Amino acid sequence: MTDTARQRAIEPVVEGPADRARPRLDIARWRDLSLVPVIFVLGVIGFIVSPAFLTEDNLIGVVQQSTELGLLVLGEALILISGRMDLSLESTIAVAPVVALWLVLPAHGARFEGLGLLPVWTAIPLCLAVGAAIGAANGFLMLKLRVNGFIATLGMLTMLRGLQVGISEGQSIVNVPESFRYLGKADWLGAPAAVWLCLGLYAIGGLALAYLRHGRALYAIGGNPEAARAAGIRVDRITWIVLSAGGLLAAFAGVLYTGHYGSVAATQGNGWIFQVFAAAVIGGISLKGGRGTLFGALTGVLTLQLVVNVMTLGGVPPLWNQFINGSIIIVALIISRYASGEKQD
Amino acid sequence: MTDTARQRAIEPVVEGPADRARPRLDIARWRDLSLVPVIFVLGVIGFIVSPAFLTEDNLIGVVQQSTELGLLVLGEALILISGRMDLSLESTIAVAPVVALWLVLPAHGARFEGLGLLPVWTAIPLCLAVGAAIGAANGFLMLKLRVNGFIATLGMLTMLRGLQVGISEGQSIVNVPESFRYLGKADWLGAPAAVWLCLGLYAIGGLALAYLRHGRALYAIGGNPEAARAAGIRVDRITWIVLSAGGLLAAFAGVLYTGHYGSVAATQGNGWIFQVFAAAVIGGISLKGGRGTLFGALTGVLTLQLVVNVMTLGGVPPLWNQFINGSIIIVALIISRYASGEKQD
Amino acid sequence: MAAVEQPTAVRARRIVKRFGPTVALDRAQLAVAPGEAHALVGRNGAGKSTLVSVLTGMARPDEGEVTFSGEPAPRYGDTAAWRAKVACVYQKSMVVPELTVAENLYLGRFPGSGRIRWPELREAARATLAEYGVEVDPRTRAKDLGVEQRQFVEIARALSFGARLIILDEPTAQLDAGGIDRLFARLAELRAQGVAFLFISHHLQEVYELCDTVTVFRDARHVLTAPVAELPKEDLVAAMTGDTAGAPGVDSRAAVRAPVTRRRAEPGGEPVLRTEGLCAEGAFAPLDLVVRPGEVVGLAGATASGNTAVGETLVGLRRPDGGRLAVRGRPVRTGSVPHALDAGIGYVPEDRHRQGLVPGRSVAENATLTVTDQLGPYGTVLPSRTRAFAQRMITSLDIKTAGPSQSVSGLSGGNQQKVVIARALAREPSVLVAIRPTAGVDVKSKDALLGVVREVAAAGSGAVIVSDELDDLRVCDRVLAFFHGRVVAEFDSGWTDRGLVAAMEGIAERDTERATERDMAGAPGGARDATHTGHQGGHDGTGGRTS
Amino acid sequence: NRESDGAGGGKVGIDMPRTDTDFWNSYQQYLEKGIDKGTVSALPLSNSQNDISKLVANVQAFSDQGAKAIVMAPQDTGAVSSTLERLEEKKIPVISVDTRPDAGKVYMVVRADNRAYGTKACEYLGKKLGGKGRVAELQGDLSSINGRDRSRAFASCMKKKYPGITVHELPTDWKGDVASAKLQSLLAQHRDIDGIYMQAGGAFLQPTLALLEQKELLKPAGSAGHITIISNDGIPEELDAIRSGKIDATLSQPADLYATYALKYTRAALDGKTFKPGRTDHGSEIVKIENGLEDQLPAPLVTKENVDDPALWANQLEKKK
Ligand SMILES: Nc1ncnc2c1ncn2[C@@H]1O[C@H](COP(=O)(O)OP(=O)(O)OP(=O)(O)O)[C@@H](O)[C@H]1O
Ligand SMILES: Nc1ncnc2c1ncn2[C@@H]1O[C@H](COP(=O)(O)OP(=O)(O)OP(=O)(O)O)[C@@H](O)[C@H]1O
Ligand SMILES: [Mg+2]
Ligand SMILES: [Mg+2]
Repeated sequence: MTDTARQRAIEPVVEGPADRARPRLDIARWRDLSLVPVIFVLGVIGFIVSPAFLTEDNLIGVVQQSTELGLLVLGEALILISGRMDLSLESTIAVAPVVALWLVLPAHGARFEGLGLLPVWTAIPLCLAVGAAIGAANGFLMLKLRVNGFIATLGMLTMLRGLQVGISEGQSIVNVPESFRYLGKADWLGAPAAVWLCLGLYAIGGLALAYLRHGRALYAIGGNPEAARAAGIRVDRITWIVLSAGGLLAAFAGVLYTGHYGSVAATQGNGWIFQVFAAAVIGGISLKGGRGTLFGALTGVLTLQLVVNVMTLGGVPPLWNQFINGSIIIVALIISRYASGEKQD
Repeated sequence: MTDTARQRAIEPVVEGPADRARPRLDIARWRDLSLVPVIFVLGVIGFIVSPAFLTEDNLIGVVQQSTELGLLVLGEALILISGRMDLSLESTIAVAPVVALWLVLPAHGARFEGLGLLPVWTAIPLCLAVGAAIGAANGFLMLKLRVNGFIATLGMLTMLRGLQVGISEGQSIVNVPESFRYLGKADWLGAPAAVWLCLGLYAIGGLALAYLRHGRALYAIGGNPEAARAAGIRVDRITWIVLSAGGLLAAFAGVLYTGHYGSVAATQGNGWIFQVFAAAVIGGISLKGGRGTLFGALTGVLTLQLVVNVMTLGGVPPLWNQFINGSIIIVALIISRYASGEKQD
Repeated sequence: MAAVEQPTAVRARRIVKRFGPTVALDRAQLAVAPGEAHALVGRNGAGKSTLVSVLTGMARPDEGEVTFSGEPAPRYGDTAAWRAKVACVYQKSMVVPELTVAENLYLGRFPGSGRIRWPELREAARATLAEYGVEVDPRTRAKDLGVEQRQFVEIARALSFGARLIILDEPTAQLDAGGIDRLFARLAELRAQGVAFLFISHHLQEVYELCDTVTVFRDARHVLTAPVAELPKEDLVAAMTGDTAGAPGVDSRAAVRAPVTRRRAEPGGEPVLRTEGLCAEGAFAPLDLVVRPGEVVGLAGATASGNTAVGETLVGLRRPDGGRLAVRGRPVRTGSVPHALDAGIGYVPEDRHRQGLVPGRSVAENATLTVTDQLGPYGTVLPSRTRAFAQRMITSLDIKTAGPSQSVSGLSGGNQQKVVIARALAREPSVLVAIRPTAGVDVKSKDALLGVVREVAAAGSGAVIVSDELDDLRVCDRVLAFFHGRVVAEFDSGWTDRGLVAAMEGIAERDTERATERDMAGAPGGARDATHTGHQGGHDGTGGRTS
Repeated sequence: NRESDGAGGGKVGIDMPRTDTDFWNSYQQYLEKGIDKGTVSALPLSNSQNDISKLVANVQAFSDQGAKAIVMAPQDTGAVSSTLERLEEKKIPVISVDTRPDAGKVYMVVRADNRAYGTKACEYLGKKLGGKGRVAELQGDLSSINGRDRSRAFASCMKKKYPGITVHELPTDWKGDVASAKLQSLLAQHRDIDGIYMQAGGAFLQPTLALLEQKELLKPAGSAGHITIISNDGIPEELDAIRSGKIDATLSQPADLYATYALKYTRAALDGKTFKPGRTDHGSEIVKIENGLEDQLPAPLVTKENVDDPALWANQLEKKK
């Protein structure tokens, strides 16, 4: 039977199967590393423009300045991976500390007058709780009322910023208790505590996404929520938790920010959300969900911060600062796109 | 495998329920009207807080204030419908007039010194050309280099704003030629020319989207680019045209803005892009592409502007202004979600 | 190659197409004569769909050339020009979900110039679809359509624009029997007008029925082209699989078939699945269903008969309006997938793209999505175990993939389906609920997959197959036929195609009439009676067995 | 580049708070002039784009490059405190321009008193309107200290001295289009506005004039129905508007003095000089503040009478061109 079949074949099969399916295991890994060449190029430029670039002081400075943005990006990355977005993180970083301090600071005696309802040591837990509650409120809007997440969190952003202005009367809060400032300004083992904390949280997050079932579930939820649901993943519940975690991380970023800069700035986080998205997306996280790693997001943060650092060291004229900043971002994007060899969309 | 298809189908099928999807005929229409109740509620509130609300002066004022934002939203809506996004519109509205004026204004004699290369009457065409060129550049980044559109246009936003600051040295340009200002300040038939122009462009856009094959193609491209390509639609070319049209509309908004406010402000359009997205999305345009109408987008713009108007008339205390603004947006979103009866995502 | 070229509608020569390291087409060739109905067959991942993309201008081949009627093909990227030469129904859904049916039908080629006249267009769309027996309002959005209706929209689009060459990539995979019949009738008309077809299907019977010539691809290469009439089915299968003298293929089929005739559900065993009065308003009437260990129960029904809804309710995707559900005697909370899963209900969804796969994630991750709790201690998921687990699945289901870490998006359609089945089997379910489990799966794999279902049953679990494919239902011990949400008949394993099809289409044959009437009368016990009597062997005559 | 080695004592780091306003651009031009003259030798200027975290990053980069003194204009006065502490540890003196940091040691604050702006504007309007009428106040951003100081001083002065005047506070985030929209709404409600206080002429002047023109409310000063307008900043366009009678007055925020004295005090700091509270030689007064000293530069009220005074920074600017 087969013989006749062979005969009828117009052309005989000449060669055995070629290298038909050599595993290209690591394309996903490559994508995560696509900013590494960019960082390298920035490093070389930094080294050329100023000898100060490679000093320990400068590099630690860059990393420390990245911590608060980094934590926001961490939260946003988790949210984006699970297919949602939260713009309000930019306000949470400010309003959570303000609310916490408002509850704990004494009602009289300083420029900013709180309610003095709770002991001072509760400030940090309160702040984190406020952050988580904001995330949960976003979750309520998106998951229960099923309204559009972009607008809901944009409304939240405005509302929370307004709440902060209302409570603080637009002032920075300077009389921050020492306990609240500690984490943002302490040094541990020769580097700022904030750096260790931020790296630690990234590591925990990265490990959870790679090795925990609930972490891995985020990719499924972001990639195809219906398939995730059909596979028995509690999509809504996990999304809700992720949104709360995002708020919590933003609140924690607020604690570090407050310690780092010595006060709750009135404009704390103002306009950061673009940076947050930029860092996440340039680091390989998809706005459509289900794709990206925290390592990539971290390289995104460092890239953005290095650009600022190198430009400052290079003495770019202030008037053209922004222009060059934008150009570098576009060039970095193109480099990373060709380094990863993948089309983006 | 012994059965035959013939056997399987013995007789013509008595087709199942034909009404499987009949009842929801006009849901798309409803969705476009979902902000109408919101506008109505805002109107009632406006009427209650101040008798001035319903005066012709006030209402025309609201519409006029909406024109520049409205044109940006028109451009962004087209781009979003075809499944892309362009953040740089917020800079285009300022940089296009600046570049145009830089090319036409005399090199000496005024505070802002141009190059005086071209006659003054070319200012408006030049401005529009610059806008279209910026859109085309975005198209090049997204369609040829295939980099991520969000970051590419975010980089563009920063770069163009920087270009504007660089050229204008951060100043507002006050010595704008009268021809350039005319459209933004003239009155035609008792209403500002800008209002007629804006409504006209919306009408043209709306009709094109509804009745022209290239207009319809935007929905196909945004809804499923692969299917559009398979159907013989020139996806890349049309996307490119839409991006350029978006830039052009933003530049035209810049012309109107300049006339309306009397100068090219240094901060023209600063921070508008959020408003643009908010108006588009609250008006029913999907960030994921392929969905929404220009009528919806227009109601979105009016809603946002009415909120500001009503709050001003109501004399909201300045400290709580932003808070209330945010809350109203969230409430409006919830109302429109229930008015349309559709879950959003 | 022949020295003298016959005129061809389309000819592809020495096409090479690579996806990264995967060679999807290796110097493949194909020629379709004008007016010919040409079949293209091959196992999953043989490169059929890739060739279709090349022939329709959707993919640029790395090497090789395509000609239409002897002229070179249009420039790559100018899809509009390609559309003038060839129309196509792709394997992947190519509708725009947000647009209306009418618009999807005329996508990219609105008639006339100037403005679009919607009312006329809708009327034309309604008429066109009516030819295929699809009665939907043309203003419905495509995403609100059922799978089959959506498929017909795509078919109608390809067929209705006067192309002289039409490519159909597994058009029947989503259609029920009636639909296939209507499609074939239409194709016959077009053939009479001299239109050429390239037809891809895993239902070899359809190939014999429809086509003149068949081309077989295997492992990215062209293997054989022959007149259908001269090629017995065994040879065709052998050419596809590369086996000598058809031995393993036949063996595996025998292995699958054997239990069908041999096995009997042992009566008296504690049922693995039992429903009492399970009902969903507007979808299906109260249903009492009992599945015993070792038993495979088929829920047969055409489009919108409610059988799919039953399946989705069993797995917790739909919340029923009433009734109870128990697995191995333990009640299961309805309407919750995690509870159903924990209780031991495995699920193969109907639409793998919508509910089955997470695109962009690896095969391993997709295959282990339901068992992440078993891949490591303390809620961890160890990559080594994941890989090992996935590798086992790949081997046992014969999934053609570059490895566990390949992205599922890069698999061929049939292999994607296998990944979805792997996902359901991963938990070793007590009951496997599979909706059209073999959609788009090649002959050999189909037998293998159904064999797997039988094995699951043989190991003491139960299985429910929701399908209208007789091949799927053939492995069942018992088949319930649904019509308009009700069980209208129950068949024991010895059913004939004719009887089952008749029941599915609501045409009560003599023997099924009684059951139907009883059910329609709304006696709550009707379905239960049928079930009870059914599993005892159908001796009392309620089973729709025709003789 | 710009650095000149005329004077010894090491380099100075200078941060621009932003470059997208006339005011700060003029400031930068004066700074560069001063540096060219060799008052100090500076590292390349940086720009913190109105973002405190960028400011901190820039300052850190300066100190990494060995800056011996730092000139900054922190737009958030709270959040620089820990940076100031760090700089104090490193013994780097800081000259703060335009704003007074809430905490943290500064060598000298060089600024005009923003409260004085608010009060002067209130007094001018109060006098012009005769203590009654209706005034619109185009506020800045409530979370900027300068805006807040102006608003508060204006409000408390109005309340105390001119209770007969109704004030409508319109927060605008320093945005001209927002100001125009809100003013337009207010005009629809109350066409009888008698006065306007613009907290930033740079942002609000043109939009306001364009709106009033459109509404035919722009009557020359002195004629009936004229709306009394006082602005703030002292940019050239404001002076033009005063000359042509479109607006009545402005408070000239001395960009030139900011730059000149910022550099002078930097020089002094590098040379190890110290200052004491008291009147200065340039018509201002140094006052003691919690964390250092503040030189409160004069902010002259510019009206039709003194609009051509060559001492005004905007007039010098025009000469330069
Ligand atoms: N986009 C892609 N990226 C990577 N690999 C791909 C891609 N598309 C197809 N392949 C690979 O090319 C090979 C051929 O796939 P193709 O879809 O043509 O198979 P097929 O014959 O149509 O199979 P089926 O019958 O299952 O539809 C498969 O090995 C598949 O994994
Ligand atoms: N979400 C829903 N809302 C309202 N009615 C529905 C819904 N889903 C299904 N139905 C109705 O329930 C009936 C059975 O639907 P079901 O999905 O079970 O059909 P089916 O046999 O699976 O059809 P198909 O093969 O097209 O998927 C149909 O009449 C359908 O109109
Ligand atoms: Mg295929
Ligand atoms: Mg079905």
